[in-house]
Amino acid sequence: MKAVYFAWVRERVGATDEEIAPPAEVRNVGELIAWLVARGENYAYAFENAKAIRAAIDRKHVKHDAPIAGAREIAFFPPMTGG
Amino acid sequence: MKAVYFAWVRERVGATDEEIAPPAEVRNVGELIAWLVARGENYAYAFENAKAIRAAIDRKHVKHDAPIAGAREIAFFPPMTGG
Amino acid sequence: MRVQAAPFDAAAEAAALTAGRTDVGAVVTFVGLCRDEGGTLAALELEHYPGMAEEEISRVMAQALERWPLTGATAIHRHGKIAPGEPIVLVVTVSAHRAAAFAAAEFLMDYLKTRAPFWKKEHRRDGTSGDWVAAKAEDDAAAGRWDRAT
Amino acid sequence: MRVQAAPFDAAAEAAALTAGRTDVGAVVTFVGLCRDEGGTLAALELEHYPGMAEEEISRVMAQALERWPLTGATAIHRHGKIAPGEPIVLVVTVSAHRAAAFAAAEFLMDYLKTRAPFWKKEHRRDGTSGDWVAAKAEDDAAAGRWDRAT
Repeated sequence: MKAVYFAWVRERVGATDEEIAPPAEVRNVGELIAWLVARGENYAYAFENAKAIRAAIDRKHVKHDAPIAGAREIAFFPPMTGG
Repeated sequence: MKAVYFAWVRERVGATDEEIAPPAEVRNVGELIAWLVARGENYAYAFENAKAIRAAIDRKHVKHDAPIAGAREIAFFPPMTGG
Repeated sequence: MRVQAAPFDAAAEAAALTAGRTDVGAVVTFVGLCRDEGGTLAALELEHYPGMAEEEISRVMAQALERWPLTGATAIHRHGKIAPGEPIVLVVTVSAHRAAAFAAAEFLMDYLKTRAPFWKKEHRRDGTSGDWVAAKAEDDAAAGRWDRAT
Repeated sequence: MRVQAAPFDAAAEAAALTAGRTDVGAVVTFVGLCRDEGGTLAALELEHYPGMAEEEISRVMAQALERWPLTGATAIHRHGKIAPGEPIVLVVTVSAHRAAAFAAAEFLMDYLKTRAPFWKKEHRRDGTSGDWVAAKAEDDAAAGRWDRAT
């Protein structure tokens, strides 16, 4: 699946997007964040306040308990500040 | 003092404005309406539902208990429907 | 604030309130239009109380400017014969933040509806003499909510 | 609904929603502008999530059209670098009556603020690197009031 990052999450991760292949035991968004954090300091920094990070699966807002099975694109970003 | 009429009050009275000289015992707006009603059928028709009629003294909204002493211009009209 | 027979340019009025400013975050523009009421109406004729109309709108504007942190506001109310689709009233409110601009615009419209001395007479398409538009209890209720708040 | 880098013409968008209609009584136009925050800001840079931004705004618009008796609505959100005084976002709502037009416009703005995937980064006048604008609790509260109502 593709992970995409926006705003300061993007800056901290150091990438706009990347292909990721989490193992099968990573079932939901919160677990995916924990898995990413274990991958390196840049992820640990981006997700240091994991509860504040918003996620979208295939361009729809989801909560951290949303299952990621079948997702093509998972986005992580700070709370929105448009408008 | 000058009495001015608007909308269907004007149409029923049959005048846009007129000079009136109520006697001294006519002290407030409500009493002025009663005095006008006694002057003729056109006034009786215009003020048949006196409570619904709005009044302004010198271009400021007033209630029917407002004293008319010193007033130069007293206006009578239906509830406003602008906007 | 203006009372006039001529149409107005809402965009130009809004632009005048923001020109050269960089402290404005929100512009709310309200335009009230004449409806044809299902095709039955040929026009509305707006009678007004010259002098008092201007003074009352000015009083309402002063209340809005005192109550909300606006950087500007405009109100224009037309009188005379107005065809369906044509604008009747304009309110523009400008503020750093949107909540103040929205609240002030609604307040101004609610108060213009219930306090500004204008009366609408219908001209019907079938040529019969139209009625004077009756005041609505919902407009009084809308204006009343500003008394209860704060 | 559009997401674009280019400026927009608020008056033309409003006119397009009322052209040829005689059943519209109320047009509410909201324009959100970039502020310079007391002269400290050179520009805002708006990052967005292409695709999701359009979809999310469309979802919010559909909710507004379902909830209020609107005859039309438009929303445009810009992205990219925007200078103080320039417009960022436009919402236009059109209805027979003003209460629906006002409520829908406020709803759209509250939801755009808290659900549309846009993020603002500050560019400071003194050349130092600006911060990402933090989300405001008051914006969440503003959006939350639409859940409680009705």
